[in-house]
Formats: sequence, C-alpha cells, structure tokens
Amino acid sequence: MGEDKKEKRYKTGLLRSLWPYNFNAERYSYTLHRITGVILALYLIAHVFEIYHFALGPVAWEQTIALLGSLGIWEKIGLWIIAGSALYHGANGLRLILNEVFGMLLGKPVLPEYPYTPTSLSRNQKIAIYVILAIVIALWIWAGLYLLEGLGII
Amino acid sequence: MKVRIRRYDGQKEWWQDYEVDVKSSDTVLDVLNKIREKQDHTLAFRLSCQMGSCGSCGMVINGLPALACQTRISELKTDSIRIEPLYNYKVIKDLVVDLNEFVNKHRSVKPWIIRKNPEELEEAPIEFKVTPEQNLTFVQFDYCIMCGICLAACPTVAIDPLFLGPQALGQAYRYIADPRDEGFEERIDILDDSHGVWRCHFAGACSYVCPKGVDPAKAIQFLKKEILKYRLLHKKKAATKPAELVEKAPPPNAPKPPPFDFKFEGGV
Amino acid sequence: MPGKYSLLKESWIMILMYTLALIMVFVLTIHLLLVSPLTGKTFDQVLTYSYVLDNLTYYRIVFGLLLYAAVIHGLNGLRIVLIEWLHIRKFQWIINIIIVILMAILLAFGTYTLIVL
Amino acid sequence: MRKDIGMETLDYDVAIVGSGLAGLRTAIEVLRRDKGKLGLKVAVISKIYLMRSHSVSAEGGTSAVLYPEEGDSFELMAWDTIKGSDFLADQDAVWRFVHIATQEIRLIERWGVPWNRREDGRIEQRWFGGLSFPRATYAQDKTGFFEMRALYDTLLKYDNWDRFDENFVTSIVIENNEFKGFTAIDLKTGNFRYFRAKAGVIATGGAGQLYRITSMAVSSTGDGYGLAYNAGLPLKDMEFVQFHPTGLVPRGILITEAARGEGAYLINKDGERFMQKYAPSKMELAPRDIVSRAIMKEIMEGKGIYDEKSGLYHVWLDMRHLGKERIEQKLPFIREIGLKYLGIDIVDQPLPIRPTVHYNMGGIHVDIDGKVLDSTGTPVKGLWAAGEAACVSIQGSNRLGSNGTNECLVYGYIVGNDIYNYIEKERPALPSPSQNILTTEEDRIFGKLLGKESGGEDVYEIRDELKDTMEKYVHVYRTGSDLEKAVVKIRELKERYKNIRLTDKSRVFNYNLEHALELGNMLELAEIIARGALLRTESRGAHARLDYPNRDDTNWLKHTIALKGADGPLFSYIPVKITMWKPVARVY
Repeated sequence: MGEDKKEKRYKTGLLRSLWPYNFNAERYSYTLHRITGVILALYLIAHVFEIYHFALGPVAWEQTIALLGSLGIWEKIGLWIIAGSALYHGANGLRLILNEVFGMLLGKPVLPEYPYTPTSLSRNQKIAIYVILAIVIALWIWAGLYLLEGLGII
Repeated sequence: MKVRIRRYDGQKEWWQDYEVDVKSSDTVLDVLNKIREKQDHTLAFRLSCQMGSCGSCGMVINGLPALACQTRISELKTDSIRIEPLYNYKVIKDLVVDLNEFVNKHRSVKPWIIRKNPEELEEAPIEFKVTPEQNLTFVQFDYCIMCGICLAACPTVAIDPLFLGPQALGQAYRYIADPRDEGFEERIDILDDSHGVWRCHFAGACSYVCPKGVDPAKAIQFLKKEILKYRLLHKKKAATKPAELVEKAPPPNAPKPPPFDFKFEGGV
Repeated sequence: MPGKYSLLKESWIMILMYTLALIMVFVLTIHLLLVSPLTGKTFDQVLTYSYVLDNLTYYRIVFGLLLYAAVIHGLNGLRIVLIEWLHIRKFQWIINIIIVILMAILLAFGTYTLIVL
Repeated sequence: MRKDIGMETLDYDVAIVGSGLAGLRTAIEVLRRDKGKLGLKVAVISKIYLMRSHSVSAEGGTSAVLYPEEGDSFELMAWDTIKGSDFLADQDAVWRFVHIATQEIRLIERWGVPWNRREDGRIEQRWFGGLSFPRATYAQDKTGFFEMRALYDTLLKYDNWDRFDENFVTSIVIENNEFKGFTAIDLKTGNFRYFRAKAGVIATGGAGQLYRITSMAVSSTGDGYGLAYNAGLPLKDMEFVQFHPTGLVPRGILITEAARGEGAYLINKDGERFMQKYAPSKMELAPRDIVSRAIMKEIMEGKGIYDEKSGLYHVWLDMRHLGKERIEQKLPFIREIGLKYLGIDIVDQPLPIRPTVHYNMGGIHVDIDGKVLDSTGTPVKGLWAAGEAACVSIQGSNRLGSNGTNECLVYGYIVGNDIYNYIEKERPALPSPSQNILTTEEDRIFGKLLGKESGGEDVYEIRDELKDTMEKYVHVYRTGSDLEKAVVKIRELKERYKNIRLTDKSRVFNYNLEHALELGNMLELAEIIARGALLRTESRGAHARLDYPNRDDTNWLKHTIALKGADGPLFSYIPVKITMWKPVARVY
C-alpha cells in the first residue's frame, strides 16, 4: 500500500473529504460531526486553561472573564457556536453509537432489489438524523436566546 | 449534447468539450463510445460487459461516482455531462485510473474461506449445509463487482489512502458472516488496525453510490459490532452459526462408459 | 504491519471512546444545565466566582469525570483526525506522543484546578 | 511517459492467457496441486483487470449431476448434452466431462459460491433448456459472477502467482511444434513483453464482438482464436455460432434461459405461445438453437413486433405469471436489467427479446486433455487451451444452456492437472526461442502498425462494417448466396485493413492500437466462420441453412478444421468420436 504521500491523486484531500455536495445526508452529518469535533477539541484545550485561572483566585478569574468579555458580541457568538457543536456532536454521536456498537438503524442483510436503496441509509436512519437535527436546532435557538439575553439585547 | 471530459495524457490535464448526438435511451458509456469511435480515437476509458456486471467503467459523472454503462442520459436530467476519472485514485490516462492499490487492499483482508482444517476445502465429503436464511446473511455483500466506486466516494479515503476502504472491509465482513468460514481470528488483527475498520465514521457515501446495492457501510458497522463483541465478550461470530458438512452420501456411479449400442430409455 | 506503530489495539481505544462519550452525555448535560437558563440566572451571573466555586466544589466528582472524559475523548478524536490526514505509518508514533503529552498537560492543569479548591 | 522501447522478458512456469472461469480455475488447480512442492510460478495475463472477464455475465446456471437418488444420472446428462449438440459432440469427452462437473460444483461451493439452497441446506437446482432433469445449479441469476468471485478470491489465497492486468497478448511463440511463450503489450506503459514459460494456457473466451447484437462483452473479440490461428494452429467447428434466443432489444443484453427455466413464456404479436409449433413437448425449454430459429421464423413470418426506436423486430418474453416474490428470489438481475435499460418491470410487463450472439461452439482444436493439437493432430508441446476458447468438442454444434460455465470449470481442472503432471514428469527447461521471432513481432506492432504514417482507413469504420456484414449475412438462418456475399465483403475489409492508420500514437493505454490488433483477429475469424458455413451444406445445431434444411449424417457428421493458408483459411475435416449413442432424429 502506498506509503508515499506525494503520489498525485485525482480530487482528493481534506477539503474534498469535507465537501459532501451531491451526496447523501449521512455524509453531510459526517462533515458536521468532524468539524464540530475539532471545534470542541480546540475549545476544550482553551477551556481547561481558562478554568485553571479559577484556581488562581477570584481576581485572576474576574480578569479572565473581563478579558473574554472585551470580545463583546464575538464571545457570545463563539460560545453559541460551541454550544451548538456540543449539542450536535453529542446527539449525532449517540446515533453513531447505535449504528457502530449495536448495529441498529441499519436494517438486516437483504437481497438487494433494484433500484438499490441501501437499508443502512433508509428510513430509520433518515428519521434518526432528522429527529436529531430538530432537537439540536431547537435547543440551539434556546441557547442562543439565552446568550443574547445575557448581552442585554433582548 | 455537450460532454465535458477531464483528459490527462501523462503530463498535462485539461478539460475537453465534445458535441454528441444522443438518444434518450443511450447510456453514458454509449456516448463515450461514440466519441471514441467517431470523433477522438485518443480518448482512453475502460469498458467491458456493458450491462453493469463487470465493473470496468466506473467514473465520476456530473460529480457522482457511477458506472457509465448503467447511467442513462435521461436519468441525468441535465443538458450537459461532465465526466471525470474516479476521485482518490491515481490517474494513468484520461478516465483510466490505477486500481492496483485497490486490489491489494482487497487481498490484504484475506477474502477467502478459511477453515481450521484446510483439507475440508479440498476433499470434503459432499457440501456445507447452508440454509437459505444463513445464505441471506452474507449474499448481499457478495454482490460486490470490485468497480472501486465506493473508494471514490469515501471521505476517509480522500484524506487517508492507507485506509482499507469500504470495499475491502465489506468483503472482510462477507467472509466473516459466511457460515462456512472460520477465519475471524486470522482477519481481526488486519482489520483492527490504525488504518483499518475504525477509520470508518459511517458517512454512508459508499452505500449511496454502490451500483450493485452491496451496502458496504452496513457491512462495516456490523464488522465493528463483531469486533467489539469479540474483544469485550470473547464471542466469535455470533452473527451466524457455522455450517455443518452434509453427511457422506453414497458415492456416485463409477465412471465407466456404457456399451456402444446403449439404448436410452428416458422420458425425453 | 498492523498494530506496529499504534499504542493500543485500535478497538480498545474505540471502546474507550464510546464509553467516555456515553459518560459525557450525562456529565456534560449537568455541566451545561448549571450554566443554562434553568438556573434562573442570567448568563453573566452564572460566571461569577462564588457561583462557579459552589458548583465546582459541590459537583467535584462530576467535573472530575467530565475533565478526564473530555480530555481523553477530545484529544483522541483530534489524534484520529490527524492520523487520517497525515497518514504516514512511520511517523504515526509522533502524533501519538504529541497527543499523549498534550493530554498529560491538560489533565495536570485540570486536576490541579479541581484539587486546589 | 516512457519513450524508450525495451523488451522485458518475464520467466514463469505456467503462463495463462485469459482470466475468466477457465483461466482462474487452471491457475488455482496448478497452485493447488503444487502446494509449494515444485514452487511453480504462475502468470495470469489478461487484457482487462481480473474479475472483469465476461464470465461474470454468465447468468443462468451450471449443470451437474448432484442428486442421482432423485432420478438424475450421468448417462442422462451425457445424453442431453450429446442430443443437444446434434450429435457433433465427441462422446468420450462428454462422458468424462459429466463426471468431473459434479465434483467441481461441490469444490467451488466450499470456496464460497452462495448457491441457492433448498430448505434443508443442500444445493438447489432448476430446469434449463434441453435438460431432462432439473440439474442447472444456480446462484440467483448471477451464477457466473458468483463463481468468478469464489475463484478469484480463492486464487488470492495463493502466493506463487503474479497478475498481469491489462496486458494484451499479441502472439504465441511456437517453434518446432514446441510452445515457447507469449508476447504481449503492457497497456499501462506501452512496453513490449515476452512471457517465457514452460507451459501456456489459452483461455481467452469467445468472439461475440463479430456481431452487432451480442450478449458478449466488448472484450470478447476472439483473441485466443486469432493467436492460435496466426501461429499456424487449427481451429475447429468455427461456423457454429450460438444465438441465445432471448437477448434484450436493442442491445442484445442477455436475458437468461433461467427465466424460461422458471416458467416464462415466449409470445408473438398475436399473443400466441408459438413454441408449441416447434417443440411441442419441451415448449420454451427446447435447446437454444431451436428456440432461436423459432423466434426468427416468427419474425420472418411477420408475427414479430416492430420496435420503432431501434428498427428491430422482436417477440415478447412474458414473466408476469411468475409473481414478484419468485422473481426477486430467483431472477433479480433480469428485473434489474429490464428496469435499468428499458424502464420495464418484468413483474407487470413482458420484455422485448430477439436472438443475440452468445457463444462460439468452435475453438482451438484440442484433445480430450485440453492439449492444443497442430494440423497433423499431434499435441503441441507445452500448450493447452480451456473454456470457450477451446473446442474439445463437448458442445458439438449447439451448446446446451448451463453447460458453458461447467466446461470452463472442468477443463480448468483437467488442464491444470495435466500441466502439473507434465512439469512434474518431464521437468522441462525454460525455452529459448530465436530472438528473430520476438523482434519481428515487436516490429509488426510498433513499427508497422503504430508507427505507420501512410494509409487512411479507420479501425472503427472497418469494425462497424464487419459487424453489419456478419449481422446481415451470417445470422441464425444462412443461405449460400448470403454467405458468398459475406465472404466477398470480408475479403474486401481485409484488404482495407492492410491500409489502416492509427490516430493515437502514444504508448500508454493506446486503445486504438489494441482495437486495431483485435480487428485483425476478428477479420480472420469472420472469414473462417463465413467460409466454413458456406462449405457445410447441411443444417446442424446452430448452423441452419435455408437452402439445405436437413441434417446430413452421411456427409457431414464431421468436425471442420480451419488452418491458415497463404490466401485465407484452408479447410479439412476429421471424424466425430461416437462411442455411446448413434445419431437419431432430434425432436423435442
């Protein structure tokens, strides 16, 4: 197997991998899952250091909060994105656990019937995806309103 | 109809436009044949059976990997076609891609029946007993024609060429699910690798584009389940019970030719 | 050469991933509820020193679990993205080591925060 | 791109050209017998990728006697085969063949073929045309595909072989009646290769591409026949071209005989099951030649249906009464084809079908062990042929449905064993041909064909005209005057072929060059078929002459042998081996 990374391949790479256009809903959710995952991991690193300031005492903590507060609306938007990421990543992750660990929502092996509609991408899976999206969006709007409320806009 | 084809001659890449007369019943492969035979003899693409069972003509048609021989023009619902070689492969010439890596990946998962006693594969009494229900557990995954389209759609293969890919993993599951096979433990280390089965994150694109309904995504999720079961519960292949060999039947008549004036008295 | 350059069998790592993910569903829900409208406070109020201190000391085990689950799950996720993206078997151990060091640093800081209070 | 022209020499013990069922089975058999004892190295050479061979399109089933306790017997299968062949089959070969078929079915079952099963887990069988017992073993309607899968996957198990995908073999090197290797072009680089081998196998399949409407793949251009013929080896019975009765209009895509085996009807314009006129006892399940002739007769009598899109006449294949569940279980691929190519669901509409070219009964003249024979009837040292490329002859003048895949399997087994025995016993050394042969061959391809700048004939135009000629004059029904016209036309095309010029001058994946080489073989074959048919003044099996409508056992119970002469093929005849049954009238 080609260990050589420099081999030229056609239309390949990170952006292609994350570009689900023309494909199925699961591939969109794959892209979202991966992007939200990376956002959360990076936020986690920052968040641990942010909380570390808490251990340094009330003054350091107030300073940190003030520093973040100086970002103004961007802090809230950032937190809103992170809240959304956490909600989506968690909910979609639960679906993936059902799929991967328990083999659920996939259907059984069947004799394929033309026109082929793979059972793993069929009704149950689609319902799960849309239910997840509905819940996540509802909670995300709620979180957004809360964050904006804190800013005194609403 | 306007056809845009991605060309490559070993040095430079370019898009070439062709104007072709098509009938609505034509397939994309017919269009390519018309171009090669009537307009441009230098166009290179693979084809063989023209009925969707050999898997030669995998290519990307209007952004979606598909078999050219079973994509009808009328299904595309566009007035121009854009044809590219399969994504994620090395292109050799025009629409011809290098499949060697793909076949090596397939071979690396040991896609053959493994028995504890290899003699059973050579000299078994009669046959393995496989009920229609047991047959159903793997026959879907045996539909794979090795066209390589699923790897062109897979987002993991797009960044990780070392990933075994949906085809190889699907075939690994096909043999693991086969009630005649006993090779689960031999395969598990190959599959349970840092570029093995766990690099699948269930984007499902392979199943979405598969021209034969193999549903490799399903097979891979089942494979994960089997591996987890094995690691956590030490259960081997709970999916299917191993097949039994049918009892030894009476030996067939010894091959001795009948006399010359043998009278046939059957109900023909 | 399967497994030669990996620290653990990939399936054990994934078992850890799934387990931590399930744990996080619970502990992260608690964490988010503590900074949610359900507390009856505004967003600025939930960030005050006294409120946070109350929570951190009262739910110390929850936050400890969250810290360990999140750091291991999150950074391993990052590792998966990296080994797929950089996909050179020979140098995979470098990614693994960087991730492990990063994990250790984050856990050290986090644990210190939780213990010192 | 590589500019240098170099010749690679690759040394192997066994070189197999063709990667279909017969080729793969031979490779497996050699390696399986060997088990590292002699360390035989096998090369599998194919002009396409392995697993792309046309064997994957075989649909219906594979005949074998599995249940003697239920009334089947080897005698019955041999009788069916011989009667189906219109008594042109060599009966000793058939007798051997029916015995090995049983073992092959069970062997590939153990290698992973998902045969359809009975409720108790044993292999299920079904009816097929011309059989007197339902003995077509099947895996849905993709039997050939699943067999290929199992063989290919099993071959992967062995280490001591190399695959040469996309290597187009251009000639067999034979000196002093001894096989010395193959020359080939590596399409991927355009390099010239010489495969030096102690034993060679030709398993290249048939030549359906001579015709416009054919169920055969684009790759089935009869290269093996051409290779042998150009090397001065005789071809046998080439005028017998099988027309499968049910090819989908307009392409000729195969609708398996299993559809009729499951109970489908053939219906003409008036809604009549016309087969009762032609084969009252077997009806739709008569052998293929009879059904094909019946359909053509209906069309000639004006009882066919005209298809406006393609301008072809056809009849209906009606499966509506089978029910959806049965179709899904047993004929899913046929349903898929109907939906995919015509938008017709066989569950509630009949399919338009007409005869389509399906199989070449003839082939390279081989003996009962698959050894290739030369013009005097002595075996060429170290050369075998198997499958459709060879003519043993088991299929005689008409192959029974479901006897094709098992001929490949059986002869793969026989040839593989024979090769192993040959190498084990005689321990031949690697051959050393005179360099002259190789350089001449290289010059023929790259100098005289690829490098040629003069001339203006187009490969594809000649190919199209050849296909139209064959379709028009050398079809199901043949007449002397039509065949004469065909011969004249083919000779004209052969003259024009000398004048072709290639537009693509590159080395990498030059399909233009490959097609030109294929066309050279196809023209030779077309001439052999047309002239052989012209000479055979009788109707037997698949060869039906309107001007000689009867079988003539006094003059024509013999095999045709075609040899390359200075000016077209030279014909001679050899007797049929009749050991069991004397020819009787063939009525179904």
